[in-house]
Amino acid sequence: MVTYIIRRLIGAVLMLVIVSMVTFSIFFVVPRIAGATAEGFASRYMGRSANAEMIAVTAEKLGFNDPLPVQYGRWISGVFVGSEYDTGATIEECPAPCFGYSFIRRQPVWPDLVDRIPVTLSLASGAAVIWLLCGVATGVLSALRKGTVFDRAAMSIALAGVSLPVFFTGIVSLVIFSYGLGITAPGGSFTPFLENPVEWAYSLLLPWITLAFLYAASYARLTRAGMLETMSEDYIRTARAKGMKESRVVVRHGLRAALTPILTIFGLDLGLLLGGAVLTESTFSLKGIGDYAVQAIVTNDLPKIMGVTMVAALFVVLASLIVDLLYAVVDPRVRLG
Amino acid sequence: MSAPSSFLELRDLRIHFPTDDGLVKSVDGLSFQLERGKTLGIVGESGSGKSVTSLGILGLHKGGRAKISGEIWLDGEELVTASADHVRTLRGKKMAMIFQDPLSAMHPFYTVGAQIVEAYRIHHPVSKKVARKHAIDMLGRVGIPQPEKRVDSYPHEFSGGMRQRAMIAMALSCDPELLIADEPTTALDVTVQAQILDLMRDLQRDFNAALIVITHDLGVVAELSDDILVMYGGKGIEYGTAEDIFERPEHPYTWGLLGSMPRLDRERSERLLPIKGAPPSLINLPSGCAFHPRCVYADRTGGKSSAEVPELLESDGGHLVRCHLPHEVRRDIWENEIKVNLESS
Amino acid sequence: MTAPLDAPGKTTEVVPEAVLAGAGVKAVQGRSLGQIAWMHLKRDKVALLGAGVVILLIVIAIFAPLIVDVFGHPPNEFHQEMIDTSTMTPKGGTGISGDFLFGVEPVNGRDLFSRVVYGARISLLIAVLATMLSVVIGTVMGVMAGYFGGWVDTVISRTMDVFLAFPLLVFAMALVGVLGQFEKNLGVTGDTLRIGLLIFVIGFFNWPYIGRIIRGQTLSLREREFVDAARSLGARGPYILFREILPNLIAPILIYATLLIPTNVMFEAALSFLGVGIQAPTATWGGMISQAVKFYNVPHFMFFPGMAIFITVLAFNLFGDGLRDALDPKSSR
Amino acid sequence: MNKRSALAFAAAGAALSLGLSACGGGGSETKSADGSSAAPATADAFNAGLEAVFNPSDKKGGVLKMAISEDWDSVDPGDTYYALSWNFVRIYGRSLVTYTPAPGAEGRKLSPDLAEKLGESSDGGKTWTYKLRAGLKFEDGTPITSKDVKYAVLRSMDKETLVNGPTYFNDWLDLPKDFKSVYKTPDVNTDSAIETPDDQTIIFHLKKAYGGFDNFAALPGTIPVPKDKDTGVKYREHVMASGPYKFDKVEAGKQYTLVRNEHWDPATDPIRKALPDSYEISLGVNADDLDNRILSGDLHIDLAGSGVQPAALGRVLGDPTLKARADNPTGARTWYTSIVSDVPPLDNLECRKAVIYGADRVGLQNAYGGEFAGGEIATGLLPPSIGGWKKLDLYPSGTGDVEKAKAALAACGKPDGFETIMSYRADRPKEKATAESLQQALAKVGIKLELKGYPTGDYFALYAGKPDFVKKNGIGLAVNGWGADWNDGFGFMSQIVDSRTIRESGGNYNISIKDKEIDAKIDQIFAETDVAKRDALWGEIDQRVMEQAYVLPGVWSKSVLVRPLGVTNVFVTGAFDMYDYLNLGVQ
Repeated sequence: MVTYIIRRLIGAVLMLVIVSMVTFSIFFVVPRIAGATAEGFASRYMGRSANAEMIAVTAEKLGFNDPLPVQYGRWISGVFVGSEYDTGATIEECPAPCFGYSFIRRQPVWPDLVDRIPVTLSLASGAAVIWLLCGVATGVLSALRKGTVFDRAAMSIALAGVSLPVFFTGIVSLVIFSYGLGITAPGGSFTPFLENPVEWAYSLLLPWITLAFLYAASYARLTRAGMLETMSEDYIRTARAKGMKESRVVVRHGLRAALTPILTIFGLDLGLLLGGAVLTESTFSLKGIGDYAVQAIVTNDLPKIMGVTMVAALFVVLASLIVDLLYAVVDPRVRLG
Repeated sequence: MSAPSSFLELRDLRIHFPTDDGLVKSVDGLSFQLERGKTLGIVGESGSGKSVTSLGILGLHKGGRAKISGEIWLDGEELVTASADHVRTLRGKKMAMIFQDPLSAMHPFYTVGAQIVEAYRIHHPVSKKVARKHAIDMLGRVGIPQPEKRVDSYPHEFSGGMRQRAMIAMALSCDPELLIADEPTTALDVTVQAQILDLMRDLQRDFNAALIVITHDLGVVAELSDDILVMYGGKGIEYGTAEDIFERPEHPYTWGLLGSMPRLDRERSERLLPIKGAPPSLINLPSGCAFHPRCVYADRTGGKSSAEVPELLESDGGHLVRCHLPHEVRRDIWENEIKVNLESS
Repeated sequence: MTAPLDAPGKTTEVVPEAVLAGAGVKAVQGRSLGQIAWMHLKRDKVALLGAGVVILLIVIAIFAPLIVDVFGHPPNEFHQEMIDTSTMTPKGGTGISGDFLFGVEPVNGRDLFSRVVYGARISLLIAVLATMLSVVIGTVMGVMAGYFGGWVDTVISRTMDVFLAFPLLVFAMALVGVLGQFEKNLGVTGDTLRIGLLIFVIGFFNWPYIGRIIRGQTLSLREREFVDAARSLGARGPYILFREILPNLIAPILIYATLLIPTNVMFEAALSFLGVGIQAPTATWGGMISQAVKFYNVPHFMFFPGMAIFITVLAFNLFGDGLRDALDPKSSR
Repeated sequence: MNKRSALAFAAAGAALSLGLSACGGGGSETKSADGSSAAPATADAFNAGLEAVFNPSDKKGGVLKMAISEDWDSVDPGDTYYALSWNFVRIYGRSLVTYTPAPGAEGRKLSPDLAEKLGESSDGGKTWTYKLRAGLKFEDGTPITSKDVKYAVLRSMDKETLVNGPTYFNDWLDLPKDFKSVYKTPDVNTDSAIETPDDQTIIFHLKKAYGGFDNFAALPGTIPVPKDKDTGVKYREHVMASGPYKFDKVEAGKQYTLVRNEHWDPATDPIRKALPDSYEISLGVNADDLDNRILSGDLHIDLAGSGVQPAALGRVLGDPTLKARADNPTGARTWYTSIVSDVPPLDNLECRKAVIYGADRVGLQNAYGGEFAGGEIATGLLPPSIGGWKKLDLYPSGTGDVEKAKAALAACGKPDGFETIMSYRADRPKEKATAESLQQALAKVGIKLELKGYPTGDYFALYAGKPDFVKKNGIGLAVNGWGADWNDGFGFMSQIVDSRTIRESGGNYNISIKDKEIDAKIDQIFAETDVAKRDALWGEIDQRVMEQAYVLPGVWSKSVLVRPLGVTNVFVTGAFDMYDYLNLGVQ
């Protein structure tokens, strides 16, 4: 078990290194290949009054002329030891973890992310609870009542659910429930949980439901499939042959096995969401990680884009790590390999 | 319907499954008796309905899509009409089952011990401790070394043989009076097979349970059985004592099975009298005798084979055969055509 | 549902082995895949409906100009006369009429029907081609990983993990942005460039999902009797690969390709919605919805493109599910 | 550059009537220094806030709630170039002179703020002297001296650190060669540019004469900054208030709150009422939600001042009671399309004309938002509210004149039309609509446009404003827009018609006008001291621009603003053509 954990940890770290390299090369190497110049990068960080010489200076100052490995190294070292940026009058500290420094907004990226994480976290976790409960419950029931009206209805709704783009359902619900009926909070509202839990829930209700609907739908389908699969297993028959009550068979023997793979998927989904529920956030104009990413891209603020990509990747890698470990706990067979 | 004297009796049991493609008659009019301490071997190719029968006896088809008719009498109780819940209480306690391929038949997430404990506590309101204790000596009894350690291992940590022993331990944990073993040895290699068979023989003696061994391998039943039922296409086609079946088999299909029976002095794959063709589809059985398309001697029945379904008739002393060939003819073919071949090799 | 589209990860609901069994049926019964599939499919009315709609959509996409010719107006043609110049919304709310089946856009009065119809072109073109790209890369990688195993497997598998760790949508957006700026150096321009970019980005980032499945399939196929048999008969690697393994991969490939298309339709819509899709004035469903957001006081503007996406994705999903059930005896109908 | 408003289009410009008043010389003239109009309006009516102070009052107290859907460049007076910001900054910062808080054209008149009176020029307009009032203090109680003003101006010129602000001082002040910036070369003597003989006096020295220097003195750049409190770009995190309010909470991109600055002495400040006890500004509010909240009254001001979103527009204009709460100013801002005169075949005058003839001017108006939210169809570059404006009638302003266009094409030697590329800011729906409209209209005359959207942030720096990019990519048409930095010909035109302002490195707003004759006229203007003559010359330049068809004018922007409920002294100032944020109060 221990060796297993260690192996996975090393794997996760390696993964992050590679992700960082790829990210870096996509935003710095690819444009170079496509024909961008150091000045091109630099002029992005200059006011409209910048002249060629000033741009050149900045390009030098920001080290866009250095060889790419050097630039990569600088970027990475910033994450661990932090880095400094010349803001004119003073030298701007970007303490570790320095996931880059936006020269457009003149702010380190990390603090921005830190104060956006609560939003995304609230959105994702809330939705997760809803979809996990609804989705799995529906899935199990459909599986057990396979072929009944309930099953068919539930599965039809689920299929519809996975076929609706979240930004569409989001806007429609916003227009109907917020702008129309005025019973839910308008787009863009968010109250920190600690400030006022009730407000918090109220402001996020609509995004939660919208997001959860999509996932619940797909989880219902997954759970149902998994459940049917499991309930046809030999060990279920064995359990019945022991004279076990059916309810117990389903819960203790069926569910446990059926839900294990769901756990994996859930972990990864959550990881990805924490990296930014891009569509939901931009639909409900919630100032979360995803929205931050979009803003960064629109304003073409490379340090932001890279920072947010890395953080998002970090979430995914962590999630999959945790999932793997959990899996090892749930399924004894994994522990060996 | 009157309660029979025998411990287990099936009367004209029919288990049919309606499917999109039509009615699957997995078991179609099966009858037999079995006494305590006796062993019945049910033999047949896959799809002959033998496994369905065993699950049917355990009542595992109840509440499913299956259409069940006929009677199953267990120790004076009729199970087909009995409530599902009542049958459940009998399951595991009065009648238990040993499945083939214990790896998939045991839950991968729970320790072997836990699964035995579970089986025990369903029917005995005892503490986990007591149950665990019981589980350990059950494991001991089925010959698992250091049971107190192995009790906490997971199925995948056991060898195939060990696993099957554990499986048996689980089945016997509530000392059932009827034990059904479905292909108990097919998943195992030859030497282990032997051990397991011995084990089962011994255990049956100790427990004095009625044992049904289901297999496609006559070798296995040869080892264990007092009586043997040969099934084909959901019907019993020959029934008799082990001696009847091995010394005086009368059904061409049985001959085929004997012919394909592995012997120490023969290559496993080598077949003397291969049964040509594949098992019939249970949806639309061949007209008349279900076996006739594969039967070498069908032509000797004057077309009866394909015309009408043969009855299961007594040929001599409790030896029943379902075949259109006249008794003498069958005798004759066995003595002069088959037997000689079997021995000559 | 691509992971980063705030949607469940590309989690397949099919158990590879099950599909394999489907393929296995072929090996055993010598019935052609098509026959089996059809045998089941023709019983599955819903799937047939899905297939029907899919075909219809493809026809619409192909003959868009004709259809628009008959039922509408050129998709980019302005109809200012339909617009109330103070509020910029269609006169009488939607402008729906026999002449404008879905009404008109605010501001410029373009025929919504025509634009939705033309939207199908972009949507399907990108979704299908991107899917093909993913399938090709995914299959090659998957088979290599599964068949050769060892370090090849390790390298490819890790690569797939890396891909799966990326916030796909953000990445796609950024990439389209980054590359889009250097068209001159890329040699192509306009829609061609954009469509190409989108196909590349979507296709290229989706291959691992297929790759994983194919790898799994190949792994278990390698161990199957008929492969052993072939090997024992002295068959060489290539033979086994192409005659024994690939044919048995057709089933899963078909299924996942079909199920990946709707995902990519969503993906394209999302990118267009976020403004990094095809450029104006070319009509895309996602793009129309993002415009419609500003005009939520004229809901028909977002309704029709929204429904278009819904129906398309639904149809492909229905068909995909049906296909899976058909090719996969174990799965539930 | 154009004083941008956040994301959406800035509403700059004065009231409808100013079209006339500019020639007729001013609108409602009766006023007092504090800007309250003689004819106060209290009854709701469409445009009630254009020419009069709506709901005037001197009641103090309350919280004024402002919001904006996006962030703006900076609250640092030396680092900002947004109209809304120049309007808003006056709440906490005081420049040497500023715009009189009064409705309409009156709002464009300058009043002394820190200074006792407007600038005194000597040396033929090359030297400008201001005397500061007595008793001025920063929020920390330290007195405000001319040194602080000088420092503020100098620091605002460091475009590597404070990249956002205007460059007028850089271009005009007579600085020593060896001066780089207050940060790099703090010890270089800069008296040749700005002298501060004593703590009350500040003297500016220009390279060449300029009669309108007071307009420079009104720039936020002259809002004093204490040297020891300057943290370069970080100064935005704590700006030292010189006005009646100081920052309390500063959460960049999220919210600001301002509270009273007890060291501000009303005696030193004749123009500010300082009514509310505090201001609450929330950023990043969903734009539609923002409109709804203003309409419902639980929010007061959309800081962007650029008018309501399309969805709300429908509601407001559709509902008489709501419409009665709306004001519809025309801005000193023109939305137009640059016709790049050195990208073939547009290097040929006739081909350029063909574009203008072919364009559907009504279509363009609609693209920009229609008659109310868009603006009135522009016939020239210069907007009506600017001195020297005269109605030009060189081209038809209907839905496009195919015959004339075809004729022009023939004259250009391209009878079958030609192909070119049109750029626009991708995330600006109205500019996208403009490009689409032009594409449609010109297709009718055989001119085929390929549309290219570029990210707004880099539009001028890397794309349309970068000459070599424009040539390399053959961009013949570029959607563009410009608002006056202040309402005179210089404030509007200098950055967009003078070919000598064009920098190869990019970031140019003048994309298409490279005309020796115009450059000559501009030099003439700088030499000219008489305002009327100067204005006349700007008018001629405007004429020349249209004759040479360097631009296709779209609209003189208008916007639909909604007057807040329960707010006093609401009026549209001609200086920014949005509500004047200086003297708003809460009932």
